[in-house]
Amino acid sequence: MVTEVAARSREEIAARVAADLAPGAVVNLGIGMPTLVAGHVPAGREVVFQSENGVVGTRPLEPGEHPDPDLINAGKEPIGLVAGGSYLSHADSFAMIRGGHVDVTVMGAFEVSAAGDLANWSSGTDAIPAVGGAMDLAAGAATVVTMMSHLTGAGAPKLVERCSLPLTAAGVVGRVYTDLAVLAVEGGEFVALELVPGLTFERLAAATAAALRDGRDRVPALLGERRR
Amino acid sequence: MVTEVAARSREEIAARVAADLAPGAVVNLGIGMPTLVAGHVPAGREVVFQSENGVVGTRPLEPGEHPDPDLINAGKEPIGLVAGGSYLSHADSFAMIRGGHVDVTVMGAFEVSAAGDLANWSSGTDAIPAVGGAMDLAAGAATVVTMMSHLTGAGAPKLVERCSLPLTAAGVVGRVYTDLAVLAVEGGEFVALELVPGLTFERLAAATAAALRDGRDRVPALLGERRR
Amino acid sequence: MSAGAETIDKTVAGVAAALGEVADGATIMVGGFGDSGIPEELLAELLEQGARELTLIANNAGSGESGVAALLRERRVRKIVCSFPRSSGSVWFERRYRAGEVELEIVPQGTLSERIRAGGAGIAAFYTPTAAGTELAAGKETRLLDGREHLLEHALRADLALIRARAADRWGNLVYHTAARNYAPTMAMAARETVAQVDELVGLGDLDPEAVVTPGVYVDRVVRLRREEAR
Amino acid sequence: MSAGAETIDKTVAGVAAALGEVADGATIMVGGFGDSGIPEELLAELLEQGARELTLIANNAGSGESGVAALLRERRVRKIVCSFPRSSGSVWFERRYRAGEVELEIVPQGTLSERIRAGGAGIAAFYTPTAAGTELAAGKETRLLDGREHLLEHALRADLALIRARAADRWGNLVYHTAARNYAPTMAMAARETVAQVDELVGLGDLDPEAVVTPGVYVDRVVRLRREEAR
Repeated sequence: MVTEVAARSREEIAARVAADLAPGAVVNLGIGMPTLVAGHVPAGREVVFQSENGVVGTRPLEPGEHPDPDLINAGKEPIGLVAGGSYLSHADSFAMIRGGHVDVTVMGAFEVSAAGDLANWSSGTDAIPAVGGAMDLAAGAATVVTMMSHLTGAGAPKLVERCSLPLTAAGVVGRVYTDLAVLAVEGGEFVALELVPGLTFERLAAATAAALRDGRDRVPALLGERRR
Repeated sequence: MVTEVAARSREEIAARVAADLAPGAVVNLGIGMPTLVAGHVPAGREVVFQSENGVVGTRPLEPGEHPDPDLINAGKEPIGLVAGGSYLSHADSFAMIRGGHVDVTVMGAFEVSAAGDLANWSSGTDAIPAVGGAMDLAAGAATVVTMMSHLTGAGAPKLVERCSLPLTAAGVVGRVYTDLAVLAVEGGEFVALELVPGLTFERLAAATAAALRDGRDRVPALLGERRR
Repeated sequence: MSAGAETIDKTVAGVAAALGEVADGATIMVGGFGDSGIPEELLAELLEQGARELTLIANNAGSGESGVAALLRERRVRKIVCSFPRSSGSVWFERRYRAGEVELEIVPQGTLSERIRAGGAGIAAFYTPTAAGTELAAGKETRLLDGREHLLEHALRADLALIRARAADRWGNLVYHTAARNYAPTMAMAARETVAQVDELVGLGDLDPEAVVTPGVYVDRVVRLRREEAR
Repeated sequence: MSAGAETIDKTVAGVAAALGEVADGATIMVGGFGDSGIPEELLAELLEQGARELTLIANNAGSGESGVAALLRERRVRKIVCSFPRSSGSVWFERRYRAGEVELEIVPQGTLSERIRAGGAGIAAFYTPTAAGTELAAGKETRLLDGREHLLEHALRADLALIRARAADRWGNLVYHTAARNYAPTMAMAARETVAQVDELVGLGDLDPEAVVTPGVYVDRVVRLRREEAR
């Protein structure tokens, strides 16, 4: 159904998110695809990446850089620290998150509802439960952004009227970046801000299992302009 | 009534308290007379003095030592820092106090009751209220010790059956050092552990407005042996 | 951060730019304990600017003729939330308080710092044993937890925090000097905007990342002011 | 501190003396996040000693064949309180959990670290917005505060905390290495006894008092263990 459109790759979605990060924003990147965002920040733009395990100012390792085995991100991958970065305890790190000092959290999602409900911690199967920092980030970050494929592997929409999977937090998602579009979540509906080349609004609507409004006349606001 | 006995001076009471501080004890000294205790710790004994404004390891200034105007104790007097000391925020300092990590707090008192109730923050007059850290220390420290004159300037006992002044905390005082005696507060009564030379038990009992038990056969246990 | 810039620079020139505009009725946290860690020049600028009906959250209520005392003298303060308003020099607080011109909320020092920490950490309220069974428990919800009476205490937040630190970089990372740290790191977390006056600016990366006390995340503006006293 | 000594020396020789005797049924906090900051040798000694029916409080539930995973394999663990038990190598946890041989209390990571902090700071319970309206709120008391639903969460304490740090002095003051800090400073506050394994011992006064992360007040025993990896 959406096969001939210029769907974005994972790296392209990451680059699209990165382009919208405001200079100076404090940003937490979730495990998996969101960590790719750090590698796509426009040259010269300073964005502060926070990792919930107690690092402010993470950066990807340089090619060939010797990793410090203790210096990892929340996904347990080796990282580096930028000049201006610092270390803090887990409790202090989550105080920062819960207290609303992280401007943007970028997370993967199984489902996002038109009300901004987020389901991304439990697949609802009998898998062993594991929540990590997802609920803290979803409840605490000033702006919650998800990045994900628009459809599941089985072709089912991930943007839904009501989540069927266990919630991570209710009414929190503000922006969604998928392989097909950039969407806002506002007033109980999805708003298409930008479609990938070759995709019509109607086809995006068909791939979205909830009300979809056309907002392509709007320029997506930068994420995380400091308002504290 | 107690005029010919060898009543202890303020410095002598402080020295008596200091002699009972266990090596390694973490001790907070209240404003006023208790700060004198730091100057009387037996030579070679390491006691960690904590000041609630964020200093672990305070020491009196050396004679002629140039004071750092920022480095003060809770009584706003200039102090020094011992090797092994460190600085922390007010919130972290009171986490230490409230969390029971200060082994001994030494405070002045207007009244102490036989139940261990402490009144030392409000004189009950129309003075402007000011509580400082007294309630936090009284509620949080593992052992609460008071040092004070046994009688008020007007000759009234400060050790009473029931406090008449507003409480700082209920049922917390464990040991009392006065100009006349060292007393434990146990099981709803005062226990005289040690009397100054020339004082009889009967005269101490007469200067104490609550039941007094004779415990002079006991050696006062050191204060603040680490049990955390 | 200056408009349109791609890099982060929280340093500003001059105390007026640092303070920014303070609205009447603002709630302001003021760092310091006694004379240690007081953001004196920021408070002088606040006085100069003229905002009124302020609520101040601070350990003390000022002494002498400057800082919080001057704000009280000039009748800029509607309410003070503090732990120890009384001192040998707290003349202006006492005068305004006795005349009923300033409201006082007295809070135990540890409860005050924990309420500020809660405000910064997104904890709406907490149970503490401090002050249970005392006059300061009046009107507060109590609860028996672990066999002991506790009081429910609510988070404190502010529109603005004014603090002093020893050194900063352009990201707003801060380190302090001895006991002047006191309330500053916690207040920096609990205010919508935090302004720090510092003795020294250093290059980005010059502060040891293991030793940064306040990450720049919590700081909005930094101004370097030469201090007259020797440190 | 050795008996009868007048000075403070929390350093001990050897991991067995550091761990001390651990009773069956003890509650133990274990520092670390993933492989960063794990007190591996202390955990190996705990396995060697043989204490059973343990409750562990940790971010993860172990992976591979050492540390927490080995304790699970040897059926020493009655319950784990953690945030993220699942990982590519969490084979022993999964096996014991699926067989009903270990109880799991799953806690959001920020709530876990805050509950530990509360335990250390004498806060019996607190209200957090995290997890409100989710499955993990089941059975928890809720309360509307500041117009938002919050959950009541209770403090966590332990009999013992096992942590790793970079360096210590004889008073037990600790500094950490990069992200290995994670849970250690908070767990050190929340346990009746805290034991730290460190890479380096330094002289008293050699640690910058502005940069000490864990004051020795929170530490009971320190053991230096040479680490094989280069740091």
